[in-house]
Amino acid sequence: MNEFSATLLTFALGAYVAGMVGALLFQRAERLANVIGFGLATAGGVCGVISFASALATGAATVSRSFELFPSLIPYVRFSIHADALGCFFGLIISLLAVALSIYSLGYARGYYGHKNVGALAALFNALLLATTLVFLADHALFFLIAWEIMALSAYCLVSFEHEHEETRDAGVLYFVMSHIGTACLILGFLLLFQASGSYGFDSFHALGDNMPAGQRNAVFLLFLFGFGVKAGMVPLHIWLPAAHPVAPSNVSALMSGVLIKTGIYGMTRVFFDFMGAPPNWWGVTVLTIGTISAVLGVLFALMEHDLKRLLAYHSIENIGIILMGLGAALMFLHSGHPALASLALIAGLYHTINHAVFKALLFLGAGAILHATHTRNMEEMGGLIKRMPKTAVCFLIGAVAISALPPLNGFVSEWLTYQSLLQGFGTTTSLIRLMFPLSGAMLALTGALAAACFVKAFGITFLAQPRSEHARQAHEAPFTMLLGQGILTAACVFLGLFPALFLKLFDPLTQQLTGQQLSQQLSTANGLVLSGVAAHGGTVSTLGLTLMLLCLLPVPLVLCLLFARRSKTRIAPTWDCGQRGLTPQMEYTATGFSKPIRMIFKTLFRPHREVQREYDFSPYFATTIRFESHVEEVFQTRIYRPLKWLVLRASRRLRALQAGSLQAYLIYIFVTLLLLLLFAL
Amino acid sequence: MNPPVSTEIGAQVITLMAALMLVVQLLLIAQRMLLTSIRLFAIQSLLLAAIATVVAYYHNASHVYVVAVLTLLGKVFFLPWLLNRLVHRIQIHQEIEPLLNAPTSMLICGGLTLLGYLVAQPFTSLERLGNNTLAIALTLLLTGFFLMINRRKALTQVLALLTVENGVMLAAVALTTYGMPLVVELGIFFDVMVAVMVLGILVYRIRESFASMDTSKLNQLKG
Amino acid sequence: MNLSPLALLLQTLLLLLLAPLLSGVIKNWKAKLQNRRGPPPWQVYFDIAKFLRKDMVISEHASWVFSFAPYVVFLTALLTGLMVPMINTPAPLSLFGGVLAVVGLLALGRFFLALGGLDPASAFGGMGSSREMTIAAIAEPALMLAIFTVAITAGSTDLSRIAESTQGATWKLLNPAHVLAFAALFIVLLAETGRIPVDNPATHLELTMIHEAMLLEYSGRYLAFMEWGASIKQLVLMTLLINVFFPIGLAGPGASAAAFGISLLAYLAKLLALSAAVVVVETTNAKMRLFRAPDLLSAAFVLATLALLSTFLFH
Amino acid sequence: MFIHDTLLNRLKRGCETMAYPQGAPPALPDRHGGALRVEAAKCQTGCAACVAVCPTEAITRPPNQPVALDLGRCIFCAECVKTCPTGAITQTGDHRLAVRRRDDLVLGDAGKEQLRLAAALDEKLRRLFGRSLKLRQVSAGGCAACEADTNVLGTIGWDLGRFGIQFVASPRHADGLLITGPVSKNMELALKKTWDAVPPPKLVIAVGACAIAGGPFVGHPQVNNGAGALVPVDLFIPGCPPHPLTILDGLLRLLGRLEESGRKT
Repeated sequence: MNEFSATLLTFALGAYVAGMVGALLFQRAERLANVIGFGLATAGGVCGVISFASALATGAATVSRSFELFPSLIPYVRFSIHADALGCFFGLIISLLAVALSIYSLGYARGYYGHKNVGALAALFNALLLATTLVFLADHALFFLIAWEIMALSAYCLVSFEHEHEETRDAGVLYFVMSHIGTACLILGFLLLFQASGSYGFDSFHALGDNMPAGQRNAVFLLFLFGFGVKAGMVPLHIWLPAAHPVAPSNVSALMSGVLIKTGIYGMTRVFFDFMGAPPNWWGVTVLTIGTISAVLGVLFALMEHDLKRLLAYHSIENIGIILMGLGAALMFLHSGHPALASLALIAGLYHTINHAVFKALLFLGAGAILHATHTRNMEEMGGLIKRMPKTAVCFLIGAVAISALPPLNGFVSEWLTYQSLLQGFGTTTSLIRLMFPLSGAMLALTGALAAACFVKAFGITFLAQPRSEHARQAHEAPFTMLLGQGILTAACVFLGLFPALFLKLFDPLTQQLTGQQLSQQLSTANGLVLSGVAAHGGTVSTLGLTLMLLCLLPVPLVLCLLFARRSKTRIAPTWDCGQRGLTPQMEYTATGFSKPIRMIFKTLFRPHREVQREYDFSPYFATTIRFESHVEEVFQTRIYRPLKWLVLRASRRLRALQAGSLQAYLIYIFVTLLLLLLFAL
Repeated sequence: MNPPVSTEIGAQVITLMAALMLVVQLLLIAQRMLLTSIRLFAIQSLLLAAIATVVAYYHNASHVYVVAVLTLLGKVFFLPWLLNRLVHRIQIHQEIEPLLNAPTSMLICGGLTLLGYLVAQPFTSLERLGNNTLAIALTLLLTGFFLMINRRKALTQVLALLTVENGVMLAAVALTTYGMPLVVELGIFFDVMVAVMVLGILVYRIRESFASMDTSKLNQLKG
Repeated sequence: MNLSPLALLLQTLLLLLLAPLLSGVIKNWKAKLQNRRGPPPWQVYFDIAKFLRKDMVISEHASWVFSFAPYVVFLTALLTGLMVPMINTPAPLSLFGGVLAVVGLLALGRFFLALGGLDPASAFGGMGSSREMTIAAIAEPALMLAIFTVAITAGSTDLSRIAESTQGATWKLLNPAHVLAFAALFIVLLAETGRIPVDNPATHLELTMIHEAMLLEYSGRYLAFMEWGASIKQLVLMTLLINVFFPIGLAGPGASAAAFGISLLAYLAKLLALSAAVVVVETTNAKMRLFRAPDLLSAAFVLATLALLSTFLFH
Repeated sequence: MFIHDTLLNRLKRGCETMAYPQGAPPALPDRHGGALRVEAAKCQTGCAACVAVCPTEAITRPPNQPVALDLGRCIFCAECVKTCPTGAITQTGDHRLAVRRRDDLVLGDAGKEQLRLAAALDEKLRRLFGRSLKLRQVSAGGCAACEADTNVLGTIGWDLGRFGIQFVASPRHADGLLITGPVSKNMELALKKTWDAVPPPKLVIAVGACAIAGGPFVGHPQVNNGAGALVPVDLFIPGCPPHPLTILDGLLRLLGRLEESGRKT
């Protein structure tokens, strides 16, 4: 990292610290706290973006050295950071989001004036940004864990920000517990690594896996997969995610879904590709399988939601799955000795990481704007918002197209890269395992199509047709800062979609670091306008070209209109209601109705439960009131976690015997433990 | 005529027809109308006969012609006719709901196919004609068994048995160059033929006694 | 960059003009198989021309999305057509995207079509959108797996290259992988183009509709673009099927005029043959209940898996 | 699954659509009397025998005026034909009954003994609808007889689709309404809404005595005496119910696809 980047990085970190302190100092004056806290966060984000982007673009990231942030007084702990290519890439993601989210928060936080502590919100937000940036940059296992814990803690506080609701408190606790189970695994993993290398510095871990005995190495893999998997929200460790993300303030939800779960991806990439050396085949197979399952299950559960933010949260699980598919394929290619393909799959996964960060944050911001305007997350009470919040609607629509992996936006580009790597993967081995690639590809296709269905529902039910409630009818457009925040992310979606080749250059130092390959030249042809698969003639795509061609073809219908429809007029009339006395919002299709076919087709998974009660005077066909209730079973809660919880509680009840309540008893425990340890040491 | 090319064509045709046999098997699994199932079985047997003819032609193995003709007469014409008559006599045209629904059974059969291919993989180099015929033969066997388990009507179970036998015959024909003796093939053939006729009578009797073909009702026989 | 404006223009024209004719031919043949005389094959042109000239009535609840959707549907269908080789390889826009882009663009069109169905606040439209997205979603894995099978064989996702790689001796086209993948894609074709047994294009009963239900609110030129777009999509999918699996007679780069002529004739003949198959299926089957459609599509998925297994053994 | 028998059967049967309008129209049953011919000149002075027997008050004879028979109201029971002492009212057996103007249906006076058959649409509309006409059917309180006969046009024998005429589900797709029934008060709103929902230019076709004038329900407080009270009707097809051939003839005439003789142009 050169002087310029390093200075800016220091500025960025400083801005976060200042924002945190400033917001706390001025918490009595909430307007000031808001401006100072989120203003400084914006400034920090801008510095971060420039710093990380320039480090990646100039290749400075490849030659960066580790330096100590501040001296440590504790033995074994060094507060050193190292902005290498991988760290810079993830730093870029969080900085980019920091800019958009902080600007958005300036407007969003106004909704809390008078009844919540905005200063605390801003301070925690800055703390979260700071801690997460440090997680990406930490160069020392213990420092990493400290940053990781600060991140988890500030995220917990932010999730519980609206703690007056019971749902929020429960979600916060669930998040906290799951997060710590994960951290415990990480600690064990790092201890194993320490055992092998004798140091906690990340530089000593590099390619360490090659020198470790197989059993230990596999244990490290599993521990980190589990530990980071909890954070990333991969199935079946995801249950905290759809609980915690929706209840947080929307700017925080965006940050959590956009970046926080990506710390898990960062950790896996760091450990699997940087530390572990040449992987055995089953690692890749495991990651690919988990990715595929997460993707499909995530989107299926998302379809069943009619809480807009929960729906988005389940989509995070889906997208983590897609990212893991890229990483898993990359591991398999590394095993079979195809570094170029491994780089392609890795790029596909990481490109999807930044894409998901951008469009998911955008969608959460849109959901926040809607929540701000209608005071509900329930889609069944929305509708017709496109006329009341037109600009938010455009941003949300672009986000929806992007997340559904439709051309020409960014989601399509990264999924295209994933498909390409899966397709090329078939030829890398002759064993049966190669069937994994096309089958995962088919599941990816299923995921994409279901995601499109889900976002037709999300956008259609929320924004289109008639308002379904008074709140929705009274909705108003979001303030300028909130729109600006969404606008920045919308622009990022379009940019990442239309100009992938420009962005792919930033991956060169990264793949150079992790797989020793630079692919951006091979990946783009025709002056960077066309993206091509790595293999010769493997296939090309140009989102920009397609967009331009769409514009070129636009004259066709326009000329037809001119030729034929010159004199035709347009009249606005009521929707066709079959000659009845007009349509009411009650007659519109609901979110629950929209996903019913999917619920029926996958009923083995969802186990839908339906209850209909009618009250009628003389015949059930002329009901006066109908009460309809429909649930799907949360399979993971009921089948895995509930029995687990039951077991733990039962075990705890047994252990309660130990808790005698007398001081002597506790002293004996400590004494006995000490004796045992001493004996063990002998 | 260029001999190597024509052998290649022969292999291609055999593989294709074997694959089609598999497709017919899948259709059988999804099919609930009895008469249609019988016709599907006839088509499958026709494909088998055609494969036998092609094999006989390319290997100048005259005894395989015998197999082809017997298959044609017995399994394309006689047995379907017999079963058809039976369906008309017992007046039941539709299978009741199988144990597993169609998509699930389909996916299971996909899995069984995979298994078949896996098991046959070590032998593929042995074959000269039809690369994966043996794999398909095995798959027919496995899916035939699955079909027997999955269905409740005695008649479909008979059909399933017949498809298993088709699988065995396909394997025999495919490995014909390694000298599966004609006697064995004929033995299997007549064995099954007699078995089916006995079963046919049995089906009729079950229907008479229980007013149903549901074999799960046979447990009422025990005292 | 080898974009030939002439080829682009010609293929655009061919797509625009041939698509309604193909729909008309299918309707005519269907009528013939029902022992009717049937509308003339060029009836669809008359319909489209009339819709273009008529006034429009637009729902008061609809937003700009409703007006935007017909253009998206029409243009994406047209654009995908330019990436599929029709009478010569490479297709004019081969460079801009292969089969993945084709699937993606069609999905984009469907996305807006479904939004257009939801926009006017009519229950029928919502129902149509819901069903369309469901059917598309369960057809997608079979589609992608079948495409993967051919793409793996060809080592490319570029449709022109796939077509070129399957060119060769005719009997080679009879390999099981090919035939099974074709069967899988044929089923997907029926689902994607809204044909019996998945959807009934001629139904009048709103509750049985899928595709039509989304169009109930459209009128005038928007309806014309929707119908035309749907017919272009049908032509594109059928072209994809015949030229990927039976690229017989397809002219290569730099072919002579005579080769182009033969290619055009062969193309039309294959198109008619495939249409005949569609007509036979539509005439001899009843529409399935909505919840039976997954059975059919899971059969397509299994067929595609078998196709993949066959390639697995061959190479 | 097994399609060969179906297909073979279909192929063997061939085209079963009637040759009309290229060929001769199908034979009509004996009971079908066809259009009425009214020669008021033949009437005896003061005779009102037919007025008395007419169940729908279709025949009027105000004092000192010639008898007038409103075919729009007529249910073709032919009681008047039997009753008339001078044979002034006769059955012609002609299936062609559709007219463009309501007045044209009133027969009797000199020069108006016979129906003036429907003229085609003007050139502009004919160019628009001549080859493609989508209709939305509105059954406005009908008894289902006219609807059934309209439905017959969709069968393979008649195959309305071959003319590019089609019934559609949504009025947005329609070019016109085909109305049957007397338009009861309950259906009034529905009819108006359907009319409003059709994008212009649009046509209205009233089929049957009810839709033209209320038929047997004429004058009842719960009916509107036909579609004409609510929407402008472009084509009247009288009958109770009209024979499918009559309806087809009317539609084709409207589109200018039939000559006077009844053959296709």
